[in-house]
Amino acid sequence: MYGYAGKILDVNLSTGQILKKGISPQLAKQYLGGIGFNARILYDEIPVGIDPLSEENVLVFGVGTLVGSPFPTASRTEASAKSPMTELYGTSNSGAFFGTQLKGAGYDALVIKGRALNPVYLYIEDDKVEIRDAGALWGKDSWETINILKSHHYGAEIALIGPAGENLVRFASIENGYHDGWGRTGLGAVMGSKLLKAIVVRGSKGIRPKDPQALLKTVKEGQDLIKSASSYKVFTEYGTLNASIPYGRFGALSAHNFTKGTLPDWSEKAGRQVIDKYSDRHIACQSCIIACGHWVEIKEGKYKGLKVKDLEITPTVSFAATVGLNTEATIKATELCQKYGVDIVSAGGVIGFAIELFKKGIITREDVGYELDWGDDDAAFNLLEDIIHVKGIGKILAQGTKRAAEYFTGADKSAIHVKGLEIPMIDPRGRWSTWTLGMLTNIRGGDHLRCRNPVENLRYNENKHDYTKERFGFKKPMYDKLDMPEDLKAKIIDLENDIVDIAQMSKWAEDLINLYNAVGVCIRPPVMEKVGPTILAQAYSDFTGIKVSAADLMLAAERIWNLIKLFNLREGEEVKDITFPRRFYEEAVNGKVLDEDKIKNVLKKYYEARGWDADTSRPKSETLARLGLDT
Amino acid sequence: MNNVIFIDYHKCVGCGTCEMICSMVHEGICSSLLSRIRIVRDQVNGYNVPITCALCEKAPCINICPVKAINKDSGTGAITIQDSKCIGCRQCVQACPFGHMNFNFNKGVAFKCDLCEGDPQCVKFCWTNAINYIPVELAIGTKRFEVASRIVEYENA
Amino acid sequence: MRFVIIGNGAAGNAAAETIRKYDENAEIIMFSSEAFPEYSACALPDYISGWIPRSHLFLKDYDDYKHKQIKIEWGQSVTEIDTVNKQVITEKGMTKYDKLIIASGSRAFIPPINGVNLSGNFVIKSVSDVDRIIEHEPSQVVVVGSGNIGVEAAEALEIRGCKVTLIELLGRVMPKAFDAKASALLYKILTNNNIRVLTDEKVLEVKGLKQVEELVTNRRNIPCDTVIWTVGVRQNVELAQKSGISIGKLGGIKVNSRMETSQQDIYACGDCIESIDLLTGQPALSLLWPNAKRQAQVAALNCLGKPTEYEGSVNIIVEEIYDTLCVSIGFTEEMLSGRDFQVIENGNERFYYRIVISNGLIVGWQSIGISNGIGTILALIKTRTPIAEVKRVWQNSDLVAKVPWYLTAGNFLFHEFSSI
Amino acid sequence: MNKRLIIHAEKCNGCGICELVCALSHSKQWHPSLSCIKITADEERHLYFPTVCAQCIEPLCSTACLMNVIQKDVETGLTVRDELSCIGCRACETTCPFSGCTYDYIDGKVVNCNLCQGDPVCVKYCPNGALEFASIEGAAAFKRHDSARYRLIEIFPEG
Repeated sequence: MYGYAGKILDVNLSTGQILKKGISPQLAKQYLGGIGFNARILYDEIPVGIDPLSEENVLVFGVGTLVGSPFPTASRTEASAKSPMTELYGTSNSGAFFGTQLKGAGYDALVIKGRALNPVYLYIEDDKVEIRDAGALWGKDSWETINILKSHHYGAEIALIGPAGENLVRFASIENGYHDGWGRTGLGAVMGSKLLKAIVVRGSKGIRPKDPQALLKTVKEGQDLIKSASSYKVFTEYGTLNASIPYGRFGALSAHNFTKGTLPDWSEKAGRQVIDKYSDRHIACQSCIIACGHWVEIKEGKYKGLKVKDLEITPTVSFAATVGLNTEATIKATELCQKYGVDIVSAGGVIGFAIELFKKGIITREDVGYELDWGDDDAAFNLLEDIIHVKGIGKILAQGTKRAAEYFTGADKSAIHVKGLEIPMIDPRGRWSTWTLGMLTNIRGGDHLRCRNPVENLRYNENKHDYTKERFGFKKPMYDKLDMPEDLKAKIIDLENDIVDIAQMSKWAEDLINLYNAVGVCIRPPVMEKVGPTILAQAYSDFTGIKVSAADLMLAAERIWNLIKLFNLREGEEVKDITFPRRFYEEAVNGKVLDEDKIKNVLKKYYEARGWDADTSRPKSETLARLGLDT
Repeated sequence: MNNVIFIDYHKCVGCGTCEMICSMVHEGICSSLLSRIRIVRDQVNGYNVPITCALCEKAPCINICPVKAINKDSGTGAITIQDSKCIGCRQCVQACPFGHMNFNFNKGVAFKCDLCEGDPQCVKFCWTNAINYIPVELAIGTKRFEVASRIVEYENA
Repeated sequence: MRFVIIGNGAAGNAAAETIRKYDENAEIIMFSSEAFPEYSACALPDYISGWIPRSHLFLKDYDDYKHKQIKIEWGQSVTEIDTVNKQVITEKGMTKYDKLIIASGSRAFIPPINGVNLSGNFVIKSVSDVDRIIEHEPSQVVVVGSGNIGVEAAEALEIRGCKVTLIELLGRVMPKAFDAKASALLYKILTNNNIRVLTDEKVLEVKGLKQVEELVTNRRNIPCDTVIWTVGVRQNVELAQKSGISIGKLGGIKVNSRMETSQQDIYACGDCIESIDLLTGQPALSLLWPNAKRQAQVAALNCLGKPTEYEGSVNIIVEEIYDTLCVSIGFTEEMLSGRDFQVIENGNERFYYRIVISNGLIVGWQSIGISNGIGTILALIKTRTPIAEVKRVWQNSDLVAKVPWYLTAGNFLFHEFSSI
Repeated sequence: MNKRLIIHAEKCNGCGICELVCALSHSKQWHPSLSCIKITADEERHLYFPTVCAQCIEPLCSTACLMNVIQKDVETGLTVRDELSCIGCRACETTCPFSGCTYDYIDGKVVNCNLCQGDPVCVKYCPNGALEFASIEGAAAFKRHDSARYRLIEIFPEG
């Protein structure tokens, strides 16, 4: 089998049984890989209504199809399980080198079932798969653990959990090496509940492409495409932090737990000068030609000697805006989250939530044990400590805002989440776009990474108040180059009036990103702008030898999305859950609130665009038939 | 004048595209372990250093090979291994001071950078310009220029 | 694809095995004039001396050919090769081939003088020869010719309890392998083990009624009941010659570095060919086991369409005579006479070695009583590494650490007194 | 990963413990000349290098062998001998550049290193860490790491 490793590794920690299942070409063609395999496996294997932290839950790592090829940014691995946060489909995507090694060892996906009796770690070296005792590692933070494991297994890649995962903090993350991780939806807690400390992979087999010469050409093509993107230059220079300043300008920040649209000192905290000040070099994931990761070293001051990869918008906004810390403290927070193994976004959200409650007097010094205030980093980190080690109020906050809010009367207004997952950085009140609609329609709850207008122009912020349109903001050449079927393009983008239909675009964007997560390429804007289904189909065909068209890929992506939607519906997702927190409708941020009815209306449009029932958001039978999911 | 592989360690971001390309071109398999050029990643201190053949003029690998399977091309200066002659004794692996020489147990032969007949693919695909294939004089010149510019800065400061 | 191999010796079998190694379903047919499975000719003296039992001579038994799916025609010798229709003809019939490998080997030579066909005259080439010698129960033996076989035979028969005389035409023992000094040491070893060694003697005739009774040389008459002729061998090239395959001036089948003969799809290897000498680059006869095997590998690989070049032969003679290891590699001084060369030699009562160097390259090695590290010299000879290069590396302590075995070689080459 | 003996020649100080333990474990004799691993020495310059069978894939000794007793083991990939059929002609010994063959004069056979069934005693007893039992890839990788560090001294003084 070309392109694919051809096997799925199935490990049952309860019985110690290790299976290696083959992959049928038909599964490959229909679900591509990555999130596709995950969705299929979870839908088939997880019983309805289980407790995510029970041993019935199944944790899957699906490696993207193009991972292991030199195709630019093909490094991503999707991890999925039933989420302890949303109790729906939990999934998260990470790059770095884990996927490459896992596939190089001969496995397209790794399925982990059951629960070990005592702490273990999984050792995979090509065909050798062993469950080894991890008693000595349990309780160590993720960086120590990696150091120990790397000293034993040279050149291995490691996925592991920190103390947060061990203590079943519901928003714990799975760390991917030192600086990356599967952050959102609390998969670390799932891994912790299985008493699995780490997964050590060393792959020497590699992947055999069907047509190396053709692939070589396609790779070059892909590289040139990405390099030609309008945002490429700034991204190689400054990474994601570019966007931070516009958000501040629009007043679309999650400042002080979404009570303020922006902060007066925001331009000092974020933006390009931060990069220039703290970072002198870039770090890339496998085969990436953007290298948005920055190597940050703090040379003097309180946090002297701090070394982290990452100076990205997500941690910056989560801590600098939501909690109000200064930049260096934010970097420290990033390090702590990586060491403890928690989701940076949710951690920031929860801390912000706590501080707001404290300011409102809903919780007091007695509950916490110390003062909490916006921008007080020591307090924030103390609280983080308590949450990680579930001490005192940490016990409650470790449940995430949704559940924590139930413990305090009047706290629900301050709990900013969709379906139980904290909303990251951008405030829909400040800027309404395809992106913010995506936070609602997202299969994994309040999250910004599964739906984004591929040609979003951050220079503009017109809130057309029927919520159905946003400004396109580009000239014709961009329109022409956009890799999208012409008829669809005409339907979505109205070039004369320079507007984009949000509902339609959401569907396209979600499917496109889903496709990225299936084939394992990154969703950084330069990629989204240029790398469409056409080139991916080309690369997929060259790599695997399975001839597919762009349409096939988009159909597969849509199939996966619908399958996950079915999973969520099966777990009891309802339309009424698909809504923003009350605050967004009631409390104004610089004069703006959201109009609930109009949003309901956009959602209806979106459901229609997807071929779902407008009232129940349930995929119509003909849709399922079209996707081959009716059986 | 012979060209050499000249690596600027400042620029490498460790994406490993060169590894993937190299192994794909030479072995038809995408695997960093089968790549000639290898990147050393230190994720604690955050540096990436590509290591490839230094094209030694007096190469230990050539000396140690008991069957003269390793030869230096007088034209390109590439040091290449003849698979048909190699007996797989792995002495070259231990002799190479840079850990560049590597061994393929499936084929039973050692493998190393052969400069892709004077058109190194890793260079072609390195987007950071960390890997260059340039004349020796130019390589040294580049370094010289860096030093010079530093001096100038110092003077002006 | 059908491969036909003529000959069941070292070369023939090596070729067959190489083909099988790379191609499971190739059809291999061998023709063996003898009815024995492959045996080691070099071990025959050890069998005579009783050091190993007869069964140990054989490297294969009859089943091994079956297991390797090699079809072998016992006791059938090929009478003709039809190069046009690509088939070989035996008395039993004819067999088509896609590729033909000739490994017909060589036979011992007996000079045409009186009495050589009396019973009691023997050669040592095949198992049957040795069987005959043993059933003849020799007591007083004369070995004519002190090549490596001759010396081994003499030792073997002496150990067997015979009274042995070794006769050499030229001035010293093993003249082709050793120069005077080494030869003298060897002479001492042999005589100490009461073998009577006579040099500078020409054998004139063998006397006796129907039994060998005495051997007449230009100096004296030696009473004996057995004469062993080890004065040289002749290539079996008649078959090839008949089929229009061209023969070299040294009397072996002419082949190029890929072991291809003058005829399409016919390869030759082993004793029957003239191979290139690694040191001179000139055609030479190499009658040694390792070279034959290597040639066979090369021939087989090229048959299979894997282009491989033969590096060339180096003459290596390894003799263990009364537990003393005597090794000769490459050229002696005599062979180099006329050309300029220098010699490094070293030794004491325990060991002796001599390295012959010609225009900057090591071309010869002779040693008595040394075993460890000879391979390093051999490697230097094979790789044609200049002494200067070895010296450069050897003198630089850091460099030599990367190339350890240069130290061993260097110790032989550059140390006044080596540390063995 | 296939593990092999990795020799760090620069660390060897010629104490010869490896030779003794090897001889002892293989032929129950406390005699270095029976050892499979041998130390080549140059006392003047204080250079000592262990040499041992390199486990070649296409061994020269196997070509030289008069009795075809030297074969490659399919599972382990080691060079193994059928010691019963070995006649001790020592042809292999003279062909090996690495002095990898040892003549066991007690029962007149030639032997070579068999890595002690995957647990070499010489490595266990080497006091200087000159001998290492590791995968070739790993050995190369460590050396790469060193040479990287060496380069980094000039480019990242702090790193």
